[in-house]
Amino acid sequence: MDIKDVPCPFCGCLCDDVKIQIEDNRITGVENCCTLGNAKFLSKSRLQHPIMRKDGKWVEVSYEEAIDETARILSDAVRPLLYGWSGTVGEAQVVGVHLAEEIGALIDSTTSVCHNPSILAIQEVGHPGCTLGQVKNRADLVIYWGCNPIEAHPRHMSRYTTYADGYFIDNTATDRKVIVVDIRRSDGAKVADEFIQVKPGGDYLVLSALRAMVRGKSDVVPDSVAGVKKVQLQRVADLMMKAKFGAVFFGLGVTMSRGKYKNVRNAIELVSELNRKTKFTISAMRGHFNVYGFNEVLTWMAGYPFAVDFSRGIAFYNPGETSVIDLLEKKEPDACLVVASDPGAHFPKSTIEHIAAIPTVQIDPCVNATTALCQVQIPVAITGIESAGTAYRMDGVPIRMKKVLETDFPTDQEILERIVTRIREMRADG
Amino acid sequence: MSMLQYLKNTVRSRSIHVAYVNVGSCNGCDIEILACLSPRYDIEQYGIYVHNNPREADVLLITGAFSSQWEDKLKPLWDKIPHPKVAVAIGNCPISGCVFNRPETLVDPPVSKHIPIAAEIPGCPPRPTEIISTILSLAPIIFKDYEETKK
Amino acid sequence: MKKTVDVSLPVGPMHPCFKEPCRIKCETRGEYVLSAEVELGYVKKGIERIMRGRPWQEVMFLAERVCGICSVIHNFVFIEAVENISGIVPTERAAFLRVIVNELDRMQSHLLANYSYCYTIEHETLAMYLLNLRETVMDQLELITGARVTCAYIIPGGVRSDLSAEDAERLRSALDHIDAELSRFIRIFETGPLIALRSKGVGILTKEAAIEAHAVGPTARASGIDNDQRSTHPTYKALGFSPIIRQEADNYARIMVRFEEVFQSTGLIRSALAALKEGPIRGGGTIKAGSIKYRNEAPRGELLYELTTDDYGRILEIAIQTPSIPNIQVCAHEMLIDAQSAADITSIFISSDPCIACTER
Amino acid sequence: MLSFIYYIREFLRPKWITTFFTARTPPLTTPPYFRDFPELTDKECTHCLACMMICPAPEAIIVTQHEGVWRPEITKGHCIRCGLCIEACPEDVLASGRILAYKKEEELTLQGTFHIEINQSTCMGCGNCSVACPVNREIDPALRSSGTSTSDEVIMRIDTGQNKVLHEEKCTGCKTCEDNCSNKAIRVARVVEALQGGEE
Repeated sequence: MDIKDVPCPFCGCLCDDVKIQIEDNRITGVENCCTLGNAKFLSKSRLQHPIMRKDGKWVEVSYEEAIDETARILSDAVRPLLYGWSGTVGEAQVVGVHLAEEIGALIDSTTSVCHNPSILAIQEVGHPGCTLGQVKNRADLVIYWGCNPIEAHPRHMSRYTTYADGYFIDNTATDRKVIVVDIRRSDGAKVADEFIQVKPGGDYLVLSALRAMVRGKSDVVPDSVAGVKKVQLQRVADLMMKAKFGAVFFGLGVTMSRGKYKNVRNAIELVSELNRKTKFTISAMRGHFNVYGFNEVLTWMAGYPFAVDFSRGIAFYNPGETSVIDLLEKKEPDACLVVASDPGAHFPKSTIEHIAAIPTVQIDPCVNATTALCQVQIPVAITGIESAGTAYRMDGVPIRMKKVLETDFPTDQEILERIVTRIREMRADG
Repeated sequence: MSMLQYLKNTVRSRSIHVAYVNVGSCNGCDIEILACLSPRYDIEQYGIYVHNNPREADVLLITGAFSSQWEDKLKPLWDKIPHPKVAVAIGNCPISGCVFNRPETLVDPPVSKHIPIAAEIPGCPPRPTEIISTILSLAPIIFKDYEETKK
Repeated sequence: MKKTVDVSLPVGPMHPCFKEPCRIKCETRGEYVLSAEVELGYVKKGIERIMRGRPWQEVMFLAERVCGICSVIHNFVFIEAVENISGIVPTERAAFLRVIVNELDRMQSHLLANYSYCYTIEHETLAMYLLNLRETVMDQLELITGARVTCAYIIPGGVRSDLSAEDAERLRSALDHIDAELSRFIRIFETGPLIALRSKGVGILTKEAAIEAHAVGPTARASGIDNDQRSTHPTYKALGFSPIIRQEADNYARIMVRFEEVFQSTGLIRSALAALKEGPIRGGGTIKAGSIKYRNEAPRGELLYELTTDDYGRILEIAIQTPSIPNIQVCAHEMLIDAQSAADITSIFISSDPCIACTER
Repeated sequence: MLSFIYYIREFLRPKWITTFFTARTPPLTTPPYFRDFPELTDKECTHCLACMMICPAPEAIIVTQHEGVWRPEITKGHCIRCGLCIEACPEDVLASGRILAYKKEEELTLQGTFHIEINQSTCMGCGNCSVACPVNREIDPALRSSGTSTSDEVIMRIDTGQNKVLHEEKCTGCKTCEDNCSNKAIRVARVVEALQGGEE
């Protein structure tokens, strides 16, 4: 059986044109999907039962027992932390926010460690953004700043930006220019018309120099800015100003390098500057397929996009205090629930040590680095393959994830709802 | 425009000293520059002298696709040329790297990354006639009213 | 012997006498040259690296751009090398047309080398005469191939374009003109006493030293070594080729060998034109897998291509040995030593006709 | 002493004297047989991409569509004036020097067969090559507009996470895929044969 137009639950591109062949409730073929998505669709290994640590050993337990234990851990905790959320659908995230409110927890997502500076900058100066469809149909200049779409979002270039024919573009091959800015000559740089090699930490300087040039104050720019020659910057600035519609995509090279949200703010202001002369947009290259969705869900439920603390009974948002890394650095949480992400593989060592020290529960289909830090792991249906729901693409477009396989595993949403119910029962029991 | 300026413009366009530098060419362009010296083309009748001494040159002809050896040498050489000066890229190599502009290459084109290029003569190599006519058409424009435009 | 002052004398990398950047570092005592060293690396482009994994139609142009002066012979040797791998035999007419173009290229290269030498010894009149004569040769090249320097004339199985009857007639009359003019210039060179002073007995390369240091081309033939690779080439054999050898082993001999080879080339072109029969100029054929070492005589000496191709005719491995590699070393270690005057350094160096672009690629 | 006589004889030739007094450089002309940058003739381009296939210089020629009309565009500064595109073009769209004339006269052609290789260990399945491929774009409009391949008639498409070649025989050897592959995973071998006298 073939299923058409399946959205791929891997990266923020959320390619919704994947064609899947199914035989005997198993995926046998994947078309139109890149290596990364293909690996996810065809992955075999997964956790079959909930597991729990008893006397230092992993034991298989029933879902009832695992959920009881989770509810006990969370309701006993004074300052529980609910983290992850980017690999699951909006419906489950809603339950997660309810749970956080119920137990006065701090809820944060992977945004906190990737594009949180982007959000801070957007809160300061706004977001001149657009959907990827606009970029595809109109952009004649695409700038990738501090990201490598070939490795992280393989189909971004062929589907939305560089190669796809636009409605208002005659000849994508010749009319579209690509500029790549990075600290090293990444793979994406090889197809770029212009590659700017910035010294690490020099993005702010280069952005400021470009702003000056766009403003017509080229003479204040020194001969070399963060390792980039002035002539090249001038060439790039001219390209930008000549473009009819430009699109900037930035990645962690901008957000997580020196300068953090000030870099992004500067980039947004460069785009605003360019918007006086031509049309320009800027968008973040979001990583997980639904990391944007969590920001949306939390914003319409709590008013803030990430790092919300419900311990005061109200939604309290103060990045730097309520964001996950800072919290773990201060060793505040005394229980942790990880949903659909893998902090064990990405967090700094000191924070991981704290996660390992406190009772931690993970809800994830597969064994991963975080499993080693957990007391309990509850396997669930794989979102986007075995369960449906809503996810938001990197440009904020909601896309309905499809269920293509039948499964006995409960979904994230079901597990979370059962935890909430169990906690309420416990509370009622007193 | 003062009389003196007029005189300067005239003299500058009729007396051009040229130095050429090979920054990694196949020497096809070099010998085409050399061929310009031959009595057939006779560039000296136009007041163009090939000196190959940067300190007395007005025009620097650049051939070649910029090999790594020249990274620390071309800029000082360019700085030695007294003002007013221009650099002219001869052939495809300084413009685009020609056939050497491949992923495996050791050269680093274009030359305009390293010094400002005023004019480009495409061709692999350009004919001597093309070189001469470009320099001749360039000469009156590039040095015209230098004193006024430099400010 | 009392030692006078030692001077380390650098010449280059930008020198009015050199067509290309290179640096000669000489240890001198007064004007007397004790030792010399040639420093290269200013025009390294990595052509062999670029050639790898590319089909003939791209490598052919890269091979041509190994050297802009003797581009035809690089084209010639590369194409004949891949032809030999694949068992392609050029058509008869094409084989003779190749020789015609190759000899025209050799003529212009030799004239250019002798121009440089005359320019270096400050005989500018003769230099300009030679350069003007070279233009006549270049015109013929352009007439046949359509381009002056990078002709791209020879392709597997044949040549790019045919030589029409009226073009052949123009070529013949140009050859007569070249012969007549050149014999005048040679007389000027041979009989000029000042030229002889600057050339005869200067930059001696003995036969033994030349053999030991593997000198090639006119540099070696001026020292009495018979090493012209054209003697082994079938088309040249059919034209009755025999190499020109002189025994004087000095600058003068090297220049005279080149002059005589120009005459020889005009003779070869004439006999090739006479042997030219009507017929196709392209035979077709695709490049197959294999590996080969193939050599022929470039204007500066023996040129060797060693290459491996794959099933789709792509060049997998390639190594080029150009004649200037041994010649520059011979020049530095044998000819420059014992030069009596610093002014002779450039003239000796130029008399070996070094080609830096060839050497470094 | 002998040389003085030769020199005097040299300078007393009537031709020398006349040229000395009436020295004039011939005008800077380009002979008609010079192989200049290719120019368009009035023939119609069928975008068979043979010129892009044969071109040895990077980015020198590209066939593009402007206002519905296809035509090859030559970039000066990249074009090396080799003239192979003129010989390869089956429709005689380009001309330069005498190449077009003798190509017709002698019935010269350049014909190629092509083979696409994909390095399985480096291909990311990004689809840049299959979307950029001009033949693919012609065959499958959906691929062109959204990167989604719906047809099995394309030369290559993304399947099971990597690029798969379906119809090698449709390849025209234009190298667009090679140029647009950022990790050099795709290579096109172009076996070109130089022929004379039409089809054999």
